[in-house]
Amino acid sequence: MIRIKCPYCGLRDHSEFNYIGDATKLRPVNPEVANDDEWFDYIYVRDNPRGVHQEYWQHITGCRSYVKVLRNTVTHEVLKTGLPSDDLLFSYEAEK
Amino acid sequence: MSKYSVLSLIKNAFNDNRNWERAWRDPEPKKNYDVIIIGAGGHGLASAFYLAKNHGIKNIAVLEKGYLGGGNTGRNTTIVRSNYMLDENALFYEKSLKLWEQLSHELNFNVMFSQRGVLNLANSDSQMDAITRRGNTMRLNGIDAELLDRRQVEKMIPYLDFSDTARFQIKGGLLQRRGGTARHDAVAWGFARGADQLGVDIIQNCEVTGFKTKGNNIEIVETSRGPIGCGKVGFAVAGSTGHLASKLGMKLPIESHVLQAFVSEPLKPIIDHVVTFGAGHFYISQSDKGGLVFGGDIDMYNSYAQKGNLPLIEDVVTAGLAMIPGLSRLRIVRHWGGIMDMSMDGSPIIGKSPIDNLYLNCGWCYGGFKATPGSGWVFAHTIANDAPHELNAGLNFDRFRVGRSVDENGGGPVPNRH
Amino acid sequence: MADKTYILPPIKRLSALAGQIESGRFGNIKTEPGIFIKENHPLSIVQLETREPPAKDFLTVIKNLFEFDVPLSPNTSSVSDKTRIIWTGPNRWLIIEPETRDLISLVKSQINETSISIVDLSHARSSIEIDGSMTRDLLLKGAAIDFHPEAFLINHCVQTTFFNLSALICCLDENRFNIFIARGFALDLLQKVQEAAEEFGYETL
Amino acid sequence: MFSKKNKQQTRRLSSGGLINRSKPIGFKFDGKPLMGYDGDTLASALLANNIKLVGRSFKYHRPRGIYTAGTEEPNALMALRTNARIEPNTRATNIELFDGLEAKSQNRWPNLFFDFMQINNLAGPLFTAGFYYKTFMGIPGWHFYEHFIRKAAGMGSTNLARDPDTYDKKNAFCDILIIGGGPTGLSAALTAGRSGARVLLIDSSKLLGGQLIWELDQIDGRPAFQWIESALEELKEMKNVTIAQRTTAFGYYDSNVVNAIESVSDHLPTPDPHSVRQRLWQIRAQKVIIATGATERPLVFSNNDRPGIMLASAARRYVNQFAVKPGNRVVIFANNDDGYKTAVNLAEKDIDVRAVVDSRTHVNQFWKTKLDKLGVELILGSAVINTHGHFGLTGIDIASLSSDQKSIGSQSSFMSADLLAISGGWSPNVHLYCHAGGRPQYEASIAAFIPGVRSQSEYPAGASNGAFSLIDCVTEGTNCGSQLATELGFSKTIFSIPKTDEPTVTPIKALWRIPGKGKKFVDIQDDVTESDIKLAHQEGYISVEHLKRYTTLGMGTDQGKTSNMNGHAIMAEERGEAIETVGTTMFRPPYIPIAMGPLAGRDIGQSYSAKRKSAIHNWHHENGAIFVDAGQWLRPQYYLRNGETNTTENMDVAITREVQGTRGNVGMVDVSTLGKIDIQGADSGEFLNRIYTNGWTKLAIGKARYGLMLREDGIVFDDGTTSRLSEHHYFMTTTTSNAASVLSHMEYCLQIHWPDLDVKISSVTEQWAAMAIAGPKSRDVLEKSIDEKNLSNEALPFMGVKQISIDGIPALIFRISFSGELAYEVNVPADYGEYVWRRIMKKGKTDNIIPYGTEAMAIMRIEKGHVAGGELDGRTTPDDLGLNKLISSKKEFIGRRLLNREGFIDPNRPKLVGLIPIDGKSRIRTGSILVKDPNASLPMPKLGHVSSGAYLSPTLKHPISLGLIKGGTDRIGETVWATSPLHGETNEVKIVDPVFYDKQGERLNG
Repeated sequence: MIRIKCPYCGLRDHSEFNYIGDATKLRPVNPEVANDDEWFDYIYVRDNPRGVHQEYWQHITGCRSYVKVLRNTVTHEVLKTGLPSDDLLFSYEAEK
Repeated sequence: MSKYSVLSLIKNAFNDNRNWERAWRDPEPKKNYDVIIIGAGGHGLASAFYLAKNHGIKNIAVLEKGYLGGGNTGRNTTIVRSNYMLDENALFYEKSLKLWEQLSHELNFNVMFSQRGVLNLANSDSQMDAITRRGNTMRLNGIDAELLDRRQVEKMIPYLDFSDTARFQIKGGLLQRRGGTARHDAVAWGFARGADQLGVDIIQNCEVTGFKTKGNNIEIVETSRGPIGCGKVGFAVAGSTGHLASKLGMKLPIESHVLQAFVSEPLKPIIDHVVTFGAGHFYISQSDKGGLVFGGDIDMYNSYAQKGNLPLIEDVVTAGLAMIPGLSRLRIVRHWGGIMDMSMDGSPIIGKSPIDNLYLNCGWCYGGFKATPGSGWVFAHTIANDAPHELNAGLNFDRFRVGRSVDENGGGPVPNRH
Repeated sequence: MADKTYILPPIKRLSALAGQIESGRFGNIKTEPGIFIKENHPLSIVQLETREPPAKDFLTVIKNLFEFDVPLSPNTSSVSDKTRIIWTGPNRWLIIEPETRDLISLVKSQINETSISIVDLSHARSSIEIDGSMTRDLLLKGAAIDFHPEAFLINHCVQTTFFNLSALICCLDENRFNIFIARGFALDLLQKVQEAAEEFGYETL
Repeated sequence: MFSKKNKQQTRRLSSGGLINRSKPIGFKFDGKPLMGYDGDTLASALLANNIKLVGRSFKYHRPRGIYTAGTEEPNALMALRTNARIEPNTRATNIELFDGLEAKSQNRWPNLFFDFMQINNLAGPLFTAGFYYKTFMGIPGWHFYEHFIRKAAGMGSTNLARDPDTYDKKNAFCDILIIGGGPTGLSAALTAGRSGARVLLIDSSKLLGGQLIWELDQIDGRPAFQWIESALEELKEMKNVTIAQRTTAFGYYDSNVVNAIESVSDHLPTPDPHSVRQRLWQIRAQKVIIATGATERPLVFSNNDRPGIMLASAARRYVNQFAVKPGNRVVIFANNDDGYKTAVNLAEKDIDVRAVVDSRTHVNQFWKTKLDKLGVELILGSAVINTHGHFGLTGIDIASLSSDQKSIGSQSSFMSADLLAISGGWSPNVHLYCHAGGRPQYEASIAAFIPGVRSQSEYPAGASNGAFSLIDCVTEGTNCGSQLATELGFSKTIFSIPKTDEPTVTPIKALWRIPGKGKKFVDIQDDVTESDIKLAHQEGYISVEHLKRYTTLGMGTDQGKTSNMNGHAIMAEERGEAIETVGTTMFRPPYIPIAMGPLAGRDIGQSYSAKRKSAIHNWHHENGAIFVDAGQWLRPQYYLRNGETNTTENMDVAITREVQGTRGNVGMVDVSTLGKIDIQGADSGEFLNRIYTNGWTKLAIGKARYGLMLREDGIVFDDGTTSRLSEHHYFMTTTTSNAASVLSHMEYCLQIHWPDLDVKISSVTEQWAAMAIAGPKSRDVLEKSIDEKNLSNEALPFMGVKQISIDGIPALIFRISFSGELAYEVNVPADYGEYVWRRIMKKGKTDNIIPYGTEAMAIMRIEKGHVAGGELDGRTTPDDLGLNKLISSKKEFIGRRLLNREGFIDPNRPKLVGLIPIDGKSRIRTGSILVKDPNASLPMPKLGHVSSGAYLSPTLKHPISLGLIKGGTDRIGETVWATSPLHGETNEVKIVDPVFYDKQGERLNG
């Protein structure tokens, strides 16, 4: 069981959440001007890091918030959690 | 190199088994190879074997960071089948199945390919429709398939839950009799021995640390045992593909996820087929050693850890008991995880890459083990001819961009829905 | 404010559990049942959601209406004799009370603001109340929440997975809890609670 | 009676032991009635009855006896209980004896003493490691040989009968979890408990104390059990300390979550009423102290597997805890001081200990004096090199060992013995530490792997940390408990470390194998011998993983608890490398084999998946509904009438009746399962515009619109109608199957893509009971049912929405149609659903209203050419489904920018059409494939497939189907073949417009 700290509800089992995936993929802000490469990158391509991964989980049986999670994909250790607007990687590196 | 046979066993038994030769050499890496395959799992070894055997290429190395067959080849639930619906998958996997049928002979190594039949259960009317479509497509592709109704399933496998207490009743099933299981490690070992006999250098404990490129070509493969020059390079590293590709600045339509597998204590024969559940993620067979080997869904989150967590284990076992209530008192003796390279449509990527002399063999999701000989066969063809075989043409890297996904179950570009 | 300006339908509401709870004592009863189970019905449930952290006006309106403050911390609730307001998400609350008045119309009449959504969920949730010395042990069978009396205080609430279902669990008193569940799963939940309570002995009311 | 018991238990000592001699217990082994005592394990009771032969080995079917006294037992595996409660492969050493227990030996035929398969033993050299990879490849093929191999392999048998027992699950939380209640765990619990931290102590056995229960050690000058008693007394007084017994931690998972199995009733003949057999614990701790002890290793020498050979610590345990004499003439063979401890212990209990054979050349004076006093011969620098006996040990051969331990003296001496107690040293139980993510390190001073770096919050202590002496255990435990409590912010406690009285230790000298010929078993369960390891090395299978997989070392039910260390060390010797270089295989969960029952808990049978019922469910049930699963929902599929049994024919009759009744008069269907989402906020219209493909900004208040949603990649995701109730308030419906994913998708968009939009959404699926009333008389019936009484076209036009009341109940009424008839959808608060349904049924009686189910609904939608599940299969585009008219070119929406990709505009994509059999009567099966020439060679080119269909359209009186075919509606009028080779059916079909019925839509107006 991975224990994830929902920024609102606190520390909970990961089975309360739905895994969404890579949180670094940003939808083109101006869809009409984004080119095919940008769409391809957004929808299909992943960094898939071995190590620190910034990802979304939705607290589906809790408050239904989307939670940003910084997690190590090798150890499954949750390093940091926050709101979708947070840049966890930046603050994690800064704290290190 | 001596041939394996019952005679050689008897002969060696009289000599106290002192005369068995090494199954494969332990060579030092050469300065240069025509083809370097990275990853000595089943796929990499099969690729090297068929490159040497079918395409006359002699100067081949297979580099392995650990020991050969140490990745997913030796961590799966050993199911072999070709019961796919979409032509791109079906024809490829059928080629693979045909290779399986003669593999022990071809390799002179008993891979224990046991065609005991793979039965997919349907637990709803819509699933019956779906397996009907799949089975019909298989038949039109020349692949064996039979549709069983509830009564026929009960006759074949009476220990499934046919009682009124089943939450989701069994409606029928799709049976591929030619499907079955094989001894997973033996596949790696057999291909290793076969490739080695054809002169392929299998270099274990040799981790690739980087690449030197010139133009759009890889010139040197940097390894923990020194730089090695290369003509062509093939990736066959499953869950590590993304990690390796990142060393070339390449990003792929792949996420790595962990898939767990389980084995029970050894039992006398009780489950004679491979059976998969329709109302949940569960599949089971019994190994020749007697353990019930089973698995289910992936753990849902990106992972490079070869271990899973309990919620998924509970899900798998719960589905297992829904399908076969009599498993309840049997005991799990071991569970482990393998890293799946999940592609964005659930189908593999096998073909050319954006780099001229690099070839990709990845994105196998759950399909890797059964694909082993077929994957090696078409990958060897692709590398030798610098062009895909018609069997893997549709499984190219570009299909996502141009909108030609090969999405067997319609899950869309979300790896954990495949 | 006079409640009688609001009217409820004249027809009796039919609970999802109507006719499903056989009263009596069951399971491993030594002297006293460890668990008492009953349904709370009919309830008025209104969801409020504000766009931003709630403005002062909103807080004041609620305070005037119910005579207590809106709970602003996650996992908490505020309560009066008949009404409970539960935090259920960022800027989102449930107002719950036994149905004696047209709560939704009452709330709507006081809050007329497009940035605040008001949704009637009175019929969307069923509520099972458990009481007795073993309730916290029972809850631990279904939910991965620390129900230790020092960790889970009176008026604490959680939304969590409870016996594989989405549930809202609220601590009413030392050993008394209210479990809210989507109406369609009410019977399923009741059965699960009864099964889990068997070893403690339970009484249904 | 009593004397008979004594006669049977010939190996029972006359006094001592933690058994209750006043509580005799009858049990059966291989059908033979025997007696034991309360407090016995099955193994101790068998030994008490002088039963030495308990099983046959996996490959060679050699006779085997009880080898250990604990969880690590490789040999004494038996089928416990009978019939539906049978538990194959159960370790006799772990089973508490209970009244009426029945156990059977395994893997033998016809019986334990005459096992046909022991012929394998003679052909041993043939059945070397991996022999099966080298043969069985020829005619008649593996399938033939496999049949026999499978039968020969395996161990116990099961019948796959339904388990009569039940299981439970439980979550637990604590500050400090202590795994193991031995001296280390108890010491830790005392200091952690005194600090006020919430402590959970779990232990796998019935009695706390671990090894101290049965060792003769002293603490603070008193027998150890007195110390245990006072520790327990203190712990039980602490409210913050919980103790769980018979609870075994089997896995250490992520985030410090430890799982354990509590054996609630395994020690009973059957579980008590209202109780369960086992319970799964999921424990979430801040800190975890691993105090799981260590496991003794055997020594590897020729014929080291005979019944009568046993681990030294097991021999002590049988004597001390169970008052059982495991042998009459005992020799002990060890490479560490455990040999002396055992010899003295047994001799002091008046057992004839003949000799201690120590492979080392020095012994300290303490032991030497004791042995002298007890008359036990001391044989230093020597080894047991062979054993004799068949069904039981009769004697051993001893020879001197060279100083490098690589050769033995040419002279050997025979010594008669019926028990050989062996000790090759101890391996800390690092399993849980490794599950947590740790990599063990080799520690040469104790010749074992010990925990290394910490990866989570796991704290191995005591023997599981490589500290084997009692004083080290209590010291580490005491300190660890105190330190962790302090780290968690609890108060420091004052404590003193108890004193023990232990002789100084002469270090172990690693001895991984004893030279000499013959079968030397390394893995005694899977029959892996030293020569198998040598062969693996010779053939190049030199990594520990290859070794395991090639020889099956450590793959048995014991997962190599007694064998892995020896096997890996022998491989290291063969490779000429250090043990730390060669390493060890991964320790995987579970620590002990765990039954599947507790992992599923109560979620079995009907409880496998929750059942979701609409508010009108009971009415359906009372009125003949046959239910179908729609995800977790139960929906009426069709309704049988009085006297109709549920046959295919009656189903067809019912469906036809429902379609004709609806199209002819009026029908009503429960659509409560459709997802319903309440949308409020100033930007709601803009939001809908972005998630639907069609335009929403101009939707008038009081109007509904059909909407289409795509995934980001342009594939059709979901469809439904959304209505505008007021300026900033909308009401959305989704398909039943996508209700949850559409809600999550919308939340994702609002929380992540467009947090600036003022939109609040919430699921109101359960708030409303919904019923669709369709048919030419639907308006009449509804007008009679509602308070307003007016539903004219003016009052409620097509696609209009109104808030009305029914008997004072507020209702939302939508004039929308899925069936193509004049139709309304009525939504009322769920608790009123059944009332309103009944009212409409009653009011419609004179108009012959009929309830209809999902089958009739599906047929009517196919008649109208509406797409549903069969077409929305996650691979189709709007264009494929003829929905291009819903694609707005004037705005952005999710999925838009990927619609024009090459693969999406390929003219060869299959597109929606209608299909009718040429002969007007043949059934066209859903899932049939459309081909041009059904006799073409394989693989046959395919044009498309049949996606849904009705065997008979009750309206059109012939079969109809929808399908997707290359060319789509451009091919209307052509004929192709629909083939279902699975059924041996091929039918010529005509391609027609997908709208079969009322193309102009005139019936919508009644």
